[in-house]
Amino acid sequence: MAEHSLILIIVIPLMASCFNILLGLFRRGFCYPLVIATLSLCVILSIFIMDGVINNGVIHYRLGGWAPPWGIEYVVDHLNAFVMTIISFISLFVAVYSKRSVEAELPGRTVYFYTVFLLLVTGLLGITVTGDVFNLYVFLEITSLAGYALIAIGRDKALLASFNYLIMGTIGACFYLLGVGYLYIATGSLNMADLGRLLPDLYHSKVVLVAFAFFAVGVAIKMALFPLHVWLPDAYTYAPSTVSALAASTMTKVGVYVMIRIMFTVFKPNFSAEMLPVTEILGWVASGAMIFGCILAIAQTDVKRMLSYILIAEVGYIVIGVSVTNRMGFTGALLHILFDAFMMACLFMVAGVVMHKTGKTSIHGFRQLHRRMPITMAAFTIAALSVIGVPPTAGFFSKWYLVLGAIYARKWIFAGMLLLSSLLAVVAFFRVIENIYFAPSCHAHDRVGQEGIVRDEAPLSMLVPLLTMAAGILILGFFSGKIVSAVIQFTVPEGF
Amino acid sequence: MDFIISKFNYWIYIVLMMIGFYAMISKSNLVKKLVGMNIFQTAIILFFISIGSKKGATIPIIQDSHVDAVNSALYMNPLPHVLMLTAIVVMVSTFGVAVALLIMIYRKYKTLEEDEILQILRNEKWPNTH
Amino acid sequence: MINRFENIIIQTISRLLIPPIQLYALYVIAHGHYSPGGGFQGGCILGASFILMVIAYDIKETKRMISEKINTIFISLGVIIYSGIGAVCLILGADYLDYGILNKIFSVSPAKARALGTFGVEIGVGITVMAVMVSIFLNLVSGGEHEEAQE
Amino acid sequence: MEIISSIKPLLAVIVSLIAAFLILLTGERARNLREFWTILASVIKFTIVFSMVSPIREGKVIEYTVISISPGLSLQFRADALGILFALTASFLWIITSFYSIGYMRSLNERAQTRYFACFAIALSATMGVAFSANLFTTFLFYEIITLSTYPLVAHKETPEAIRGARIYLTYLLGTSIAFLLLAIFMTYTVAGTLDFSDNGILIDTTAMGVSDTFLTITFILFMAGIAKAAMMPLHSWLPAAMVAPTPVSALLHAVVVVKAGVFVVVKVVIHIFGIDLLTKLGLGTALAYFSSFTIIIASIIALKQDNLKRMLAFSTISQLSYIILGAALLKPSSMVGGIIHITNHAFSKITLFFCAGSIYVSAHKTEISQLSGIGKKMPWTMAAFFIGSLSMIGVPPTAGFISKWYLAVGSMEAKEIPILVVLLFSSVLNAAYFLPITYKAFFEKENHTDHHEEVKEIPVVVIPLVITAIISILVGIYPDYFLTLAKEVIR
Repeated sequence: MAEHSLILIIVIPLMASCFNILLGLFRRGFCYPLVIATLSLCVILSIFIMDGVINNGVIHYRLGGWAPPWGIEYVVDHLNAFVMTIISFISLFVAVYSKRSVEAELPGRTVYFYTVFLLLVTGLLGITVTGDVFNLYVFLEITSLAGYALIAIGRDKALLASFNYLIMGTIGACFYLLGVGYLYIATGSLNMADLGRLLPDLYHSKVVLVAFAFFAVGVAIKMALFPLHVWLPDAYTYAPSTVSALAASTMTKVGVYVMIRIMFTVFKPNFSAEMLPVTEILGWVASGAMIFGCILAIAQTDVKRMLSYILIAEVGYIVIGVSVTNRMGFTGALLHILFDAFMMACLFMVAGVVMHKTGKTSIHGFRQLHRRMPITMAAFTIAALSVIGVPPTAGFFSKWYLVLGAIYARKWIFAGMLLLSSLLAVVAFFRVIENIYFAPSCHAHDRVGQEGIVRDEAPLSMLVPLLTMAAGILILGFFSGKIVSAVIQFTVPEGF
Repeated sequence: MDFIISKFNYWIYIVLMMIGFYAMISKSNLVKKLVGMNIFQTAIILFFISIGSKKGATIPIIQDSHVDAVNSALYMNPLPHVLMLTAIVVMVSTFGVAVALLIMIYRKYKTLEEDEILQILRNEKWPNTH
Repeated sequence: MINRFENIIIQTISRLLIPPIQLYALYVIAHGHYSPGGGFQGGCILGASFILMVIAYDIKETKRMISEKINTIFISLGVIIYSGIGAVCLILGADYLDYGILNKIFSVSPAKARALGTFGVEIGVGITVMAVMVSIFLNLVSGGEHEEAQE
Repeated sequence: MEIISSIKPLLAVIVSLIAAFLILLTGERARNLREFWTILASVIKFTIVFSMVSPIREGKVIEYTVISISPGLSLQFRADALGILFALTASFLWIITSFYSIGYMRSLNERAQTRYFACFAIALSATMGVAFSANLFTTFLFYEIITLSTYPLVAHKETPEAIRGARIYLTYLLGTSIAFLLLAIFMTYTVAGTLDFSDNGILIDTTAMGVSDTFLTITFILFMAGIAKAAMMPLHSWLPAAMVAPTPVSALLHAVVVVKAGVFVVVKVVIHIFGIDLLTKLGLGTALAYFSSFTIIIASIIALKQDNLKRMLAFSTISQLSYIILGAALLKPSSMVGGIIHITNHAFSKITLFFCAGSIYVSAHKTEISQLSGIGKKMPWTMAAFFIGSLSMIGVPPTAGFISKWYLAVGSMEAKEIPILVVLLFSSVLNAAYFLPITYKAFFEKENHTDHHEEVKEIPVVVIPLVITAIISILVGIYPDYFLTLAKEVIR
């Protein structure tokens, strides 16, 4: 049964999205419960899969009963299961959160929204399940297409942002596809495990090198790795808040997952680390992402935009952990995938709540909000501290592994960069926190005006996921050791 | 020269791809960008199809299904074609989404020139400076 | 945007052409599982026939035959047929999309069942592709207006 | 050494955390109930801490592991003599400060009192955490929590000035701790493989393993730079900036809890991370001693020319903190005892002085030294207490300050560092030069006609605490044995 859940976790949201649109033609009110039910099922399935992987090892699934190198094979090992569980959890909570904000931001189009939303989740889950490079491309494009559509329904510049994202994303996907083509020329196989077996003999072939280069660039665009991040800030700033929350917390993470798969499963660590200076380059690129992401975040006046730049920096964190190619760094990268998903979901959800309540997300719009919505703002503060890396929030623990990884790899400069970007994040976030709690305005003395602000907390359907995320940030850190020993230690590629 | 001619399919796809890439990057008209994107994608389809072909081979349909041993040299590799069938679907969808976006952009800004749109946005943001 | 304009030649020719096109489309769909053709191609041709109708007549006329609502139902119906057949295989105890197991239902040989299963999938694909083609075309030519007009 | 496993250290930490929640829940609606939580928590906390004293005086150590997160990271408590000394001081002074706070906040009708008391409680929790931490990770965790929970207190007034002060505060404390302290912790972990405090220092064996002296020196410098809470120059300017906070905050947090947490960590690093032997070998102790001497002198000189009373006290604190670091840096038993006992002695005396400053502000709304002429007649208790505090700062015999200075002087002779002895004497002169004129002004100078002291009256809730602390700083001077035993236990 555990094998079958691999396919079910894709088919269920896919079918649900179709049923959703059928239902929506008759009763719009059914859509939301259907989405919640579907995603809950996905969460259960992913836990089931995770359990199966932990107890019985890697799960294989032959689609249509065809044997692997010829048929499409779905493979789930610890890494897949880990990312899959994160995605299904986050998407469930984002879906719960979406109710009020979608009603407010997209009146009359909820049916289509949820249909595309489910397709997006299908694509994300599909990427994590598949063991076939071409199938991965298809899911990547399903994800992206749903993403373009969802982002386009946002406000202001969303259309243009979405179009730019579409152009960039298509270039990325096409590069990925070219990489697949070159690998197919060289090996005649599309199965990841099979490729991993065939490729080591061909590492000196130029075709393989070119394929790797195409993969690297294509995936880098998809996960918004600096300096190929230009599409991200606009897209995530103007997207509807639900979409920002989902996309920011899962889409980039999935991009990183694809990168890890290509670098360490399709290609072997010794290729990525020794044949080419890939990891060295990646390390520097990631440092650039961390520093510039944070610096640009400081320069923003819109909170959502600031968070987008922080997200770019966070991608840098994860990539730097991968690039140092040792056990510690890799563990840190994976932990950061988990924690960052929670942090980003939480932060963007707060931005969404503020958008919902005040209609704007500029930093000044956050002034004195702790009086209006103390709980929401507390969640924001927790998530912000986690991004900075203050213990006991989760962010500290992943950073702990990341910095140790850099130090063990004798890359002191990367360790320094990690700490420096934490400092920059302090500046970026305390600009907002200062506004939330101690507005430095001339109205600060105006007591009457302040006591006039009534408590106006976010609705429960928004608050519950928000608080779950915040609680996760507070608690998960303490279990990082358990997570590492249960799951992450098995994901570390051989040779680290 | 021989290097170019013997691998002409790659050259063609690279040239096409670069044309598309150029259009995507340097054109300010959004439709031209989209056209560039289509050329880009088509180049990749061409690339895939060409790697599946062999000299003197035919379409991979086996007429006599009772023949056990199939001489694979007689048939083209069908897999790239199948892959491209899927890729075409993806591309059509991308194209559809993109065109839909363009229509909405046009309805909102009454232009498809990127610099003009940016100018409009700038004016919206700081209406007094212009 | 496309308004009715009377052109007897185009209308007559289309009226003559559309049924053969649709028939051919069905042929392509029906033979997809053992010869060139299949759901994608057939669906495209089927969709093209409707598009021809829009060109020859106008949107209103076409929507009388295939309304937005029905179109939407078709889109999802096709996918549901596809994934439903896969799910049936799953329920019968084989892997997803392993049609061989369908012989439990149809009482034919596994190979034959496999062909039948593929045929079912092709039908699903064909329906979806047709509906999506029509939907994209209608949305584009009307600038997305017709959907709102209906609401 | 006997190790007892007991949950008490955790309880001591948790108690005020729970109180913080209760305070937030109660809120402004029931002010008396809210204040009751503070008082209750402070009393319970002190009781718990006090109950741990006697086993520790017998040379035992109380340990409790809360959660083991991953190799190298565990949330673990360990109450030893040094920790209990600090915890005892802080938790006792919290009781007094709570009463004082209530009086102060209510008589000034300050805003956002709920947040104030909640943050106060959290800060105290974190202090207990630092005091009882068994490894560097736990220390770092609570060290950061102290910073973050006191940040709202510094920005309490929400004026642009307060926000600026809070910004400086945060930049210095959070910035240095992330940039330097965390890096130093990482470096320690990479070479030592553990973060647990050990009696001889965990880095003691690393030189044998081929770790270069340069590496260790850099680590040490990073530690010292990272612990900006110790307010060593040049990383001291957050402390004067933090004086925008309400006076009880300055009194308990910026004279006792926060800064003492800083020097406490410095002492911990010196004794338990590097170890006395290693530091002697590397010659870093002497370097640190001279560095802190520099701070002692310069800070005192700056204090001389301050007119704002609280700012002057802040610079005095900077100077006095470096006594403690100096004591640890001399690496001699007597100097260590002197430094450690000074944590307590300085706490009682300095809190008295701050309480006095607050009392003056509440009753007379005066903040500048030049305005204090003749105030002694209106506020005799306050100014008498101020005088006692000043004497203790200077180190005049029966007060507490004398004890620590005595041990420091002996230590510097043991270390054969005569320049340090000179520094100690010179700084005492400087202390006298900026403290005694205030008392003189208050009691013997004629009242200035521009200042109206007529309606000035001392407020009992505010004055009683400061009288208590003044009396204690004399008592500790006369009967120093209780704390000395504990301090000597650290060295043993």
